[in-house]
Amino acid sequence: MKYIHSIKRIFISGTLFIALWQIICWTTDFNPSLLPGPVRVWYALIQMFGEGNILNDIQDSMYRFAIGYLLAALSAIILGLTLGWFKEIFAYINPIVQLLRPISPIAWMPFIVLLFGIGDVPAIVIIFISAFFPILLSTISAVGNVDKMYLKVADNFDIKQPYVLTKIIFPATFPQIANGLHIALGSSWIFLVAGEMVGSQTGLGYLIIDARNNLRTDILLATIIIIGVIGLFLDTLISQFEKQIYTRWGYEREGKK
Amino acid sequence: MKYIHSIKRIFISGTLFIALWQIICWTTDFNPSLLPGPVRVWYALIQMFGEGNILNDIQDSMYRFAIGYLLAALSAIILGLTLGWFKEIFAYINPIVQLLRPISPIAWMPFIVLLFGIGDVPAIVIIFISAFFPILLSTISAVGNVDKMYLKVADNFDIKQPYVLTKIIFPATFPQIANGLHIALGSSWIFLVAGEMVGSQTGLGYLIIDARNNLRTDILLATIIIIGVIGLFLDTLISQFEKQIYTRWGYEREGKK
Amino acid sequence: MYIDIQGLTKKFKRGEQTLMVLDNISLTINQGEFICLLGPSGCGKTTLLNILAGFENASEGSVLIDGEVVSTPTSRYVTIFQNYGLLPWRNVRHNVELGLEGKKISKSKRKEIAEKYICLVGLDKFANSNPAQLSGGMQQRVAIARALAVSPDIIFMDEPFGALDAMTRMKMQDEILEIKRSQNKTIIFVTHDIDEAVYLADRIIVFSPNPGRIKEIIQVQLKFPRDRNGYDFIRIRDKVFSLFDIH
Amino acid sequence: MYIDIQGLTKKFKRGEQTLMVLDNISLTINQGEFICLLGPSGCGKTTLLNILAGFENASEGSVLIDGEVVSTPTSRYVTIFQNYGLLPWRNVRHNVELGLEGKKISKSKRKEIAEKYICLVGLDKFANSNPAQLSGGMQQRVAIARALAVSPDIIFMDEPFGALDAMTRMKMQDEILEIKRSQNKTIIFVTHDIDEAVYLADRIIVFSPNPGRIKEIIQVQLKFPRDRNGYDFIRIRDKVFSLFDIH
Amino acid sequence: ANNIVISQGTDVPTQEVKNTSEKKTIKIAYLPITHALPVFREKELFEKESSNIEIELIKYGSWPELLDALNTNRVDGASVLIELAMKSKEEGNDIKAVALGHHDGNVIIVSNDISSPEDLKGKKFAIPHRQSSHNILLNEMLNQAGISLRELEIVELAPPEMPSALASGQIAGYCVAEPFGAKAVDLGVGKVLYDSTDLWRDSICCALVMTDKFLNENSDTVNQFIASYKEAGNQLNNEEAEKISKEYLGQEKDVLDISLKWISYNDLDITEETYSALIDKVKKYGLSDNPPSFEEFVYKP
Ligand SMILES: Nc1ncnc2c1ncn2[C@@H]1O[C@H](COP(=O)(O)OP(=O)(O)OP(=O)(O)O)[C@@H](O)[C@H]1O
Ligand SMILES: Nc1ncnc2c1ncn2[C@@H]1O[C@H](COP(=O)(O)OP(=O)(O)OP(=O)(O)O)[C@@H](O)[C@H]1O
Ligand SMILES: [Mg+2]
Ligand SMILES: [Mg+2]
Repeated sequence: MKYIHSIKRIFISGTLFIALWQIICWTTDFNPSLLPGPVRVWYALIQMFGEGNILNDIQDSMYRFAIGYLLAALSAIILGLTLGWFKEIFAYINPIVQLLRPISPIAWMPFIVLLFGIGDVPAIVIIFISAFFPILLSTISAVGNVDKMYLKVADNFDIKQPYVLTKIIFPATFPQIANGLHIALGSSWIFLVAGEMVGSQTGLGYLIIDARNNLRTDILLATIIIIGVIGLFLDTLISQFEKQIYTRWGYEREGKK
Repeated sequence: MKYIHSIKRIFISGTLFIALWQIICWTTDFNPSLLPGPVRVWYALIQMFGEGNILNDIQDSMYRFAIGYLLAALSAIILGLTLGWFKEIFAYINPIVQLLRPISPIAWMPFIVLLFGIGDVPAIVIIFISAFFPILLSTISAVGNVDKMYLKVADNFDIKQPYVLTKIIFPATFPQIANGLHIALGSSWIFLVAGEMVGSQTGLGYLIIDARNNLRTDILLATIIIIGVIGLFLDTLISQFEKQIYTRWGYEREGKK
Repeated sequence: MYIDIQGLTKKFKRGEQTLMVLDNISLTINQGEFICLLGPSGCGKTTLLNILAGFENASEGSVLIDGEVVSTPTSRYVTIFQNYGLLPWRNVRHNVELGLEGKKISKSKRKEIAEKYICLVGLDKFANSNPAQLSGGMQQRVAIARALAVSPDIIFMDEPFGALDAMTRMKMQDEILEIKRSQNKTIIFVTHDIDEAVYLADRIIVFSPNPGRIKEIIQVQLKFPRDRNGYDFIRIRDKVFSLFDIH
Repeated sequence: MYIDIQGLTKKFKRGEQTLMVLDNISLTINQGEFICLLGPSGCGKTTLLNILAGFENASEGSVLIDGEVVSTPTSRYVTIFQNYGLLPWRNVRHNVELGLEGKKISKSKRKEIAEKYICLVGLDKFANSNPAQLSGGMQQRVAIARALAVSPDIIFMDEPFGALDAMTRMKMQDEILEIKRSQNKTIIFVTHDIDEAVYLADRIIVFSPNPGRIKEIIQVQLKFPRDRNGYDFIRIRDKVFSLFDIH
Repeated sequence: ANNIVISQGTDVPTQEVKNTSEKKTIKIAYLPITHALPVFREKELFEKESSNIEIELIKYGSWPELLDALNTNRVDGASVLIELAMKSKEEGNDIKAVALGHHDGNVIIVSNDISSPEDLKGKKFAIPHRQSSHNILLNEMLNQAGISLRELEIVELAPPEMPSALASGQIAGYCVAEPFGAKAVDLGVGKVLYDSTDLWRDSICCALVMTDKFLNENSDTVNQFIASYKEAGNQLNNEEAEKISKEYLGQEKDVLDISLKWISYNDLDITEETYSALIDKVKKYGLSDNPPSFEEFVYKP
């Protein structure tokens, strides 16, 4: 029942959106090759899926994204737990982190090419960069916020390092880390496009660039929609994961979505 | 005392960072025009500030950023409060929002040019887009999470709309909105560079593009540092603001920074 | 009869199931009475209070207050919550003024009223403090001042002292009795502390759970101030204990 | 003398100021005693417990347990907290096994011990449940089972029933007395509920605040199970009430 | 039976490895514009002749990204704006130009309401890059019409954005690599004000630039590679160019057809004469104060 209801909503929502889009096209009266309407984009989508190359592009993007994101998650969580525990060390590293964080991955491009070459690696590096900081910072702050009671319990039951870290700190911080993973997923997916601008010859980001250069706004919009749908799908997945963690850990349910 | 201590830490941290950078330059032995060392970048910084143009660029960027960010904050908060209150309407809009959110502002470029032209406006639009969604979503979720007790109190004391919204909902959600504003500040500052790629002839983002076009990696790195420092400064400002809100609202202090 | 509850039943939908929380409650309450609703967790005390205060509707039965059917909340009957329900972004004075803002009262008059009740609960020195700067007991006093400021006929209290430590709690009990005496309000007070009920109530309504039913109504005809260790007090206490199978 | 506290003083730095929280506490406790620390909020009960359990150091004075100076926490003395201190990511069984994991005990033996104590607190059916699925009283039982599992000599309890409603609380009081009887542990129990202290304690240590001092030590020489409304119980209760100026 | 399977399994791969190991792969970066057609043609030539040289094409989205790869030796060569390559050389990167990309082929596009350079005064005009022949062509036009650069507003814009900007009235004209100019003509939002031949006889624009590293390490294949490149250029008559561009470029057919009328690919040698003419213009219009000399920058076998 609930399922049907939500499909109904998505359907109505989609219809409204397409109608609005069509109206914008009609009222602005730009040449359809500059601002394509829904029909044109629909045909582009059909063509892209018909030729089948798009599946390869999706696969390549997902591959790069998965590697970059998972590497970032792994290293940021480990580093975050460590730095969160050794607060004095972090106090010295923090200014650098804060300085580097607000810089667009695009700005690093020349150095990324210099150090990592072209092809898959720079895309992975950019996804890594954009996922790394949110996860690192949320892990560090999570360690700082660990309920002191858990540490007392650990002390009381003679639990020593490294078990305090693996048995207590890591699971205790996990919900907040999961939240960091969620945020990082969103922001690094956004940078997929930027990442695949550098010498990639495949992938959704490459398609965006290529469509722009080929002045094919219909393919451009079709690719945008594909990126949006996959992003939405990934977000739903990780929300689900996060919700399970929250329930398991006994956090109160968040306000209804 | 605390102040001196933190300056000392920033100083040590900075020194370490520069040393590391210099070591990378020496060991990798790249052409300094590809990977400039600290000294070269220092000279570039001096030159940029000496000629004084950089101050205009900073001013232009800040102006665009302020407009885009403040417009996004205003419209996202108002829309968020409304949609958060009328949940049924939001249920229909949500799929579209979720679909558009994971798309890089870069991908929209051709349409932004078509609809908003070049110069200041596209930069403002891109900053607007990247700030809008985090604020909107955090406001909506904040309204959903408002302690039901506040609504009961409002009902009990015969407070009617629109006062429930202005006197109760808005202030009750403000800490969470402030958190959304904080996150949005970070992410939209990152997109300043992308925003100033389209036809801007001034600004820090333009400087990045220009330095890349002119193959001046020293200016590029110097600009990166300036962007980082300003981003750090803005982040500190809004953290301060957020902390005050939290104390005022009686939230528990977050774990030490 | 001031408050007249007849055949009140409340059911909640929980997924597929229907949960009966209150089953056929009938009860009348006189003006100026201090009523305690006493029962274990989950027996529907809060639900009953919510229905009386107009926050929720009954599934069956009727509630009349002063001859009128209760439909929506009004400031004639004010509820005080366990977590105080203060607005943290307002200082004490502005919290107390909250209920007056909807009424046609001049600003200066509003301030005057607020100050009067802030004094009554002994917080004159804290009028400009924020709730977060006050202890639990002081916050609850602010909530009481805020409630009194709108001159309600009835005050509903849902475990108002549940978050306070035992000693502060006893002090607040004395204060609420003093307020009751001087302001002559009707008070419906939810608690699961037996001593508290015996110390405060004119009548104790004892509930049994699953579904919530009135098990017994105990008249407490002791003079105020009551002696918590006096013979009559202990006798009534003992009676309530035995109702809950505790010795 | 099993626990020997001599001239214990504790000061906290607060910015520029020094706050004296415990002032020259001297107290001896025998093995197998049930001691209640009773006093208003902020009088230093938790601080004293933390020092006894080795979580904090004394500023002056000494604490000897079984002849040894207390320096760090050990599983020979286990503390039970008001918020239970369960690990929400572990189910009941694994929570109870926590203290056994550091010891050289085989997996099957560990499971056996855990099950024994889970049965003791009557949660056999919930061994695989997560803490979040249990009520407050059940969670506190898990914490007790976890503490007993490491066979401690002393159990420190810091307002363990403070978060429970009054009726559950009384049931838990009976349970902890039963456990005390069958396991013969020394228990130091912090509370600010006077009835609770009189119902449980062999001796009640009454504190006065600012700075925390021992105001009086009350021997409760009543047989178990005690009658909460019996004459002797009320007499002792009355005595404690008058110490706190309550009637 | 096992034996047979194993021998089959090992035979096939070794043959393949042998074939590929003899081949020399050259990585060439390009942007999807008509100026890069000779590289595509050469790639096909090598494939048809099954030569021992193989070209790997790497497509880029913008000049800065392409140059990042070239400067860091991540590609062996690139078809790139010659002025931009000169700038890179000037900044200390080790690269050399080996041949031209084409002759002429650039146009000045203006919106339909503009009929002379005077009409551009006070309006915005877009070029893709300061270091480009398009900038020089703009300067030539203004120079010939006696207009100062300061009388209009020059903006640097990414080529794909230019037709949109012209269509929405944001700019009054632009000059850029092809087929981005032809797009405006095809859309009907703009027209050709000048052909590059009107402003600069025998103008040059893009060049094939190789890294010094590659040139030094492959002296044996380099000459063969350059010779084939020039040969490929000579083969690019109208018909051939159309075929190749349709295969390698994603733009619409009509747009490409318009564009190819303006360009030629014959004789892609960089002569000292054309280069010094370029240097004069680079200096005259302030693109650079000390561009690299012919000897420094142009590769001579
Ligand atoms: N909105 C609701 N929807 C479904 N069930 C509800 C709702 N509100 C309360 N209940 C259920 O009704 C029962 C009675 O709840 P209520 O809060 O009235 O109990 P209570 O006597 O106030 O308990 P406590 O002493 O713990 O506050 C509980 O089982 C509760 O789960
Ligand atoms: N780490 C600390 N630093 C500074 N002051 C502290 C610290 N821990 C406790 N205090 C102060 O010491 C005093 C006693 O605290 P403690 O927690 O021991 O009281 P308590 O008797 O347990 O009170 P409660 O009944 O509220 O739990 C309080 O004023 C408290 O603010
Ligand atoms: Mg309740
Ligand atoms: Mg305490």
